Amino acid sequence: MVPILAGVLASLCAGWIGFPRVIYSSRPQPVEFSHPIHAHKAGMLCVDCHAPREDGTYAGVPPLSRCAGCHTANLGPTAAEKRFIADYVKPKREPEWAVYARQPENVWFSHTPHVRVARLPCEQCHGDQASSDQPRLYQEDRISGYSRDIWGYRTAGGAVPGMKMDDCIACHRQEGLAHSCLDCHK
Amino acid sequence: MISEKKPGKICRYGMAIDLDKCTGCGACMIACAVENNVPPANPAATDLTGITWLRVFKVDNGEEYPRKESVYFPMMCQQCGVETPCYLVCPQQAVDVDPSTGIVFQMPERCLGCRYCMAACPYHSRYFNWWDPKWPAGMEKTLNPDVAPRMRGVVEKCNYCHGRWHAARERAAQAGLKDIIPGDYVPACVEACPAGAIEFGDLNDPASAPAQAAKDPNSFRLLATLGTEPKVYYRSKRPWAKRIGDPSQAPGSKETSRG
Amino acid sequence: MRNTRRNALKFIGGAAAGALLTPVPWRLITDTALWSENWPGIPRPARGPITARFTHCSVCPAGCAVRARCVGGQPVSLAGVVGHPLSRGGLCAAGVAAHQLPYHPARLTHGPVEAATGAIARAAANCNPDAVAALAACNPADGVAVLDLRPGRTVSWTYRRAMGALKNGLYLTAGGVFSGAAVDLSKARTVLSLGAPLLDGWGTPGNVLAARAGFRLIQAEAIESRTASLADRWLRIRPGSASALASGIAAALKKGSVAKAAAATGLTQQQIAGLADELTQHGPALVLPGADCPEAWALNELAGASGITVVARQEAPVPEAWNRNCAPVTPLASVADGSIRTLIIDESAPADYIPWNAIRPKLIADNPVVIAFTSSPRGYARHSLFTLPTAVYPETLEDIPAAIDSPRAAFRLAVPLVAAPAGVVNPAEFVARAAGIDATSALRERADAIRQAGRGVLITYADGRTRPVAQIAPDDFWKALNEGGCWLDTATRPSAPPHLDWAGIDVQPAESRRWPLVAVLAETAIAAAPASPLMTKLDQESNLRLGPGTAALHPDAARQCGVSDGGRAVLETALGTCPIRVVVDASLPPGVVQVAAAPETIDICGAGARCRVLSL
Amino acid sequence: MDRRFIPTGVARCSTSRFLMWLALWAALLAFGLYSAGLCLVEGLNQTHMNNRFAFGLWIFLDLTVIALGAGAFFTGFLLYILKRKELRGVINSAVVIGLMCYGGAMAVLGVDVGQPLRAWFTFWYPNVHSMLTEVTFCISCYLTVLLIEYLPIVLKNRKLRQVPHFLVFEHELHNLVYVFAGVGTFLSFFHQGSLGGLYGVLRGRPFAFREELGIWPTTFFLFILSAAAVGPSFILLTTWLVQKLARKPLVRPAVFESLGRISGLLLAAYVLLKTVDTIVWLRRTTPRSGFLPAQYYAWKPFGIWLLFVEIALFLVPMAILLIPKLRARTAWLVPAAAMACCGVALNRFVLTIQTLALPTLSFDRFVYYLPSWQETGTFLAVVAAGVLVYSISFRYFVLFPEEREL
Repeated sequence: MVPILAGVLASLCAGWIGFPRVIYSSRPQPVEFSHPIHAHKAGMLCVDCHAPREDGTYAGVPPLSRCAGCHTANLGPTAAEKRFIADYVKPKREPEWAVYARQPENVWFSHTPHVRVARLPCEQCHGDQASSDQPRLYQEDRISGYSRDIWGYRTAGGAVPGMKMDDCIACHRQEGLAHSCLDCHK
Repeated sequence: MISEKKPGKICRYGMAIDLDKCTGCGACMIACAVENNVPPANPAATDLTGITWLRVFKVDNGEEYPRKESVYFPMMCQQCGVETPCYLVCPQQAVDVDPSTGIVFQMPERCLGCRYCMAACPYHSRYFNWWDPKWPAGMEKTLNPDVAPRMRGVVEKCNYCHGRWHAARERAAQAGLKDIIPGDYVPACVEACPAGAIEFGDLNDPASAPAQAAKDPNSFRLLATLGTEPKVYYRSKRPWAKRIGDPSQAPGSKETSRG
Repeated sequence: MRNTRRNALKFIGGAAAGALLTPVPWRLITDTALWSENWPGIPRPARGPITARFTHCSVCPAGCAVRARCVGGQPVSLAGVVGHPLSRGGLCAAGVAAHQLPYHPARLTHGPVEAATGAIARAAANCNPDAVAALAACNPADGVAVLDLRPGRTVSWTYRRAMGALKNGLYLTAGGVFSGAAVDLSKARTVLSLGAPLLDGWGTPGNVLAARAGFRLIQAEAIESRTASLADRWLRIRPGSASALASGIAAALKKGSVAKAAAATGLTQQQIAGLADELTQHGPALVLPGADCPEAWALNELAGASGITVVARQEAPVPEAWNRNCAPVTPLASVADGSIRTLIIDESAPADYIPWNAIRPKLIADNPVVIAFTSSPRGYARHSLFTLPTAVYPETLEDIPAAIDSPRAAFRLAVPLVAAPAGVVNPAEFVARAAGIDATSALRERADAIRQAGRGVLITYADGRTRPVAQIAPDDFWKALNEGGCWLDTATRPSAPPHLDWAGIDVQPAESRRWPLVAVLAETAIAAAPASPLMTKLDQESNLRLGPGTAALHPDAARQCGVSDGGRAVLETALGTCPIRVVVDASLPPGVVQVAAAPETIDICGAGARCRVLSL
Repeated sequence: MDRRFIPTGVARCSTSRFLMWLALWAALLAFGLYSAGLCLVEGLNQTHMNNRFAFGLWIFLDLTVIALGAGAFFTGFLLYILKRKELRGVINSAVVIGLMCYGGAMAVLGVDVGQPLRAWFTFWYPNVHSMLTEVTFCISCYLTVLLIEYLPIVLKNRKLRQVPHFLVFEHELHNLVYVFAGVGTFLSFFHQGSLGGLYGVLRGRPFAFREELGIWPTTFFLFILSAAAVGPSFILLTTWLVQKLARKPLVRPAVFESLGRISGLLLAAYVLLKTVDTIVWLRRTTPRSGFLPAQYYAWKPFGIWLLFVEIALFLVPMAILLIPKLRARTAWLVPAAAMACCGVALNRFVLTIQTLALPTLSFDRFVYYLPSWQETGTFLAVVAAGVLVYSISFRYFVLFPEEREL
């Protein structure tokens, strides 16, 4: 009996503790960007950088030009900024940001109805980024290639609300907006 | 479908196709492929293994010259309204019917490629990806971001350019509206037809072209007797052409000519 | 616990059982299923701001107005401009997918420049003008000529100026009966088409369809072509007897005998006489000759259509300076044989392909220099010594003159929607520099000249407005043309086209044993340039059209030739052979082989050529 | 040298001969697996199926082998539920055959779908309207049942019996055999039916579409009946074949007799109902859908003759099997059984292939289809695997308990 129990225990540990660590590959964001500094110190708003296009669609991660607008030279003493100027601003190289919320290709998502019509605050889906002093590790499922935010277990401590299909459906159901899979799938 | 709850406007999108106007130029077929990211044919593909969500056939009255007459016949998914054959047979809900638009939709990512739906479809308007989709180098730049490319081994079909429906909904949202602005949503084939032979609209709106066509004595539907309530109406003034939709003509024993 | 085999087995068994209580197996099957959503090879469409841009399609001379849906600046789909006075919102199948042409696998991006042949080779490589100039000047006896397949463009004027500047430079066009003439379908009540593909890409498709309701169409043709099947009346004549029919009608109009024509065409004398009557009684009439009977154009004069449905082609104003010292327009046919040493063929703007056997005799016999400007290896690149790759639509900036079915002059631009690849050559620049003239701002000069003339209106697509040109500042005019606009001349009093003498018609030779079949070219509208790879939807994945390299035969004819459906065969005419794939089509008459038009096939079988099909 | 494994009291051929026999089929299996591999790696473009012939040889194979494999459940049903003791002599053999047929069918289905990695979606997101969902659930369940039924046969092996645990386990299983037989019967009835329903529900294919009894088209019940009728015939046939190959009697003649009679009786019932169904289909269902029965047989080679051949292939064996005099004579019995099997095969062929071949649109054309070598290879793999497993089972396990006494 003992060896059997030992086996069960072993795979339980491996499956519940080890596996979640193994299944994801993690990589840091290219730049040690601090939202609080920009939000509080520089007193900027989300839309100052994450401005939607005039048609309300999301314009994507702000391009280097947006940063270079202020960061022509070091604004602060931090080493992170020195590196940012040296590695990206000077050589005019776009930082290869990893997008936590990038949805699968077959999902049709537009910010317009969510922001313009439903008037959802950014935090509701993206979480309170303004307080994250250090960008989270970007975690990607090794097999399916999807970001952990949109596919997989809740991220550490559930600080970030999930962006999985279930989360979308839950809200759409609540709002009585759900017709069929075709609402969001393309 | 996720819920029976149907907020907002309920539409039943349909088409009215005037066979007397169609010149068989094929612009609709190309526009369809461009819009929906359908790849060019694999070198080994034939008209039986290719992917043409919309296909134009040449149909004649079986007579000899000088009595011979022909029409060009655009065929796409007929968007069956009730007893939708493909929807009923799909084992894992890869086919969905949107109750708010009546559009029958294939979800490639859910499809396991059993092709039961193809066996069920009386119109042969469902297509299987026999090969991996391939575009010539660089041509993938011209893909439409509103439509997801499919992978090998799944079924696909016309969905009234559902990407355009999404886009129209987004434009409505820009104007702060919940419902699509009428006339703002038009499939690619309708837009492309230089002869204006294909019209698109909401069958629930009596003023729309399809709704009018439904009342027109010159219009008919393909295999209407099967009782699947297809939502594509064809129209022709030629008496023989009106019988195209009648299945009892089906042996079509005449030697079919190249379109 | 002792370390025995049994214990090990127990442990493994327990582990296996325990694993089922962990997410591992379930997560793995889910992940592999998800992996199949984006396994290697599935492209990811780029995202970006969605905008609409306007241009004009330069794939054929029609120059339809185009609205391009762009994602991040890259056009992803094309559509017509609704309500456009010329193209009426229409686009043909080839035009709808033309934004994919830059990525055509067969496209030439760096020409096979022959390094051995010294000067011109370098000229090609780095576009060095002196080389060409030197080459042209080297031997005063021999000439240098430019063959312009699409005359009337600003580029054409550049060529004329360049050739005028060069010593014995020649500016050549295809010539032919249509040159200098235009038709007004809106005025026609009866249209007699002798095999012309009127409803299959002829003229400006949108315009033809818009006018279609206004006229009765009679199609005299051997096969049930697309136009024949859509015509109000289809007269099935013997293959290759269109000229005979034309002469018969001419005779009938002159109250002569039609017996000979009736015999040749297989129609009754009454039918031919009836056609003549229809032309005169249900006028205004219009006669459109097919490729195999151009002289039938003269019937229009006999039928009194001149000045009504058939008018002189109008051209947009050009700067005064250009008219001074510019080479005259010389039809290719009128050039003496063996007189051209250096021939520059501009195939960058596709138009009707002139068979090589019509060009070759004009060149000097021994090693002539032929320079082809093209993006396709299929056309003159096969015959040229040097092939210089050019930009393709929608990379080019060029103007498109009014099409044959526009009685009014027009000026519109095909503007670049995507950047041309490095290494392509601009033909106009090349020739201009060779001749030592400056044509870099020719288009702008032309636009200003039009603006100065002050005639006509400007139609802007973004706002759908129509304004008299006189009210617009030159800069705004130029800007509007570039952002999607079109200049349209005010309706001028139509003048009669150049008179065409009635040529006596030689009826096709009777059937010969050697050449049992008559070749009929199909799909001529998109023959000139390679179309988008997506055209497989029309010919390979459906049988709506005849695919490139295919030829259709009646089952009996196929049986006689010993070929079967889908089989490989060789098409042979007096001029040569080319490989074909056979399609068996019961709707064709037995005496005909319907050949997909392409440079290769046009080279060996002109219209109505006798031929045979040999199985492999 | 493998004597230790061969059951006591039975004679088997020499090891070398046995290995040669295995090698033969193993080679075929290898070729088949290669073909199947091609279809999985390169995709289904390796087959000659197309958008019109969405299904081909494989679906025909699935429907046929599953119909023939019905012998397994039905014999079990007769033996354990209806207590027909004489069938104890073939039950083991029947189980193995059933296992092969169903295993093969499942394997081929795995190759037949375009995205095998997603096959399990059917269990997770089932569409309750779909007959295919029913089929998938039932077949996979019944396959498990068959495996469990197969286990005791394996454990009875001379060598394995020496492990006490196995002996106990085998005994426990044996007590439960009635339960399994019951469950198996239920499942089998159900999926034989849903396999019939698979085509009977195709409203868009009037050639296959049938009126509904309750929520199921008539083909649902016809398939159950035909499978039950032909199953015993197939057992009979295979047993006779094995006897020929083994060159010795394996069961009492009474078993053949009884199998034949059962088959005959059920065939009679089937023919009766099939006739009624065919008439309703031609006189009512078809006209309702706007088609003319004549159209179904307007296309060569699928002429009306096919219908008559099908009828004959059921009528003739029925007659033979119902006449005791003829039934008693192997020369009549075995061919009759064979005919019945061909009959059910043809019936499945007509419903799958002819249904897809017939055009539904007036401008449609008739499409021909011949399987590619990859398809055929995969098909042969199933046969080869079946023969291999059966041969091994026959050599080392007791498939015919009465063999010793004979």
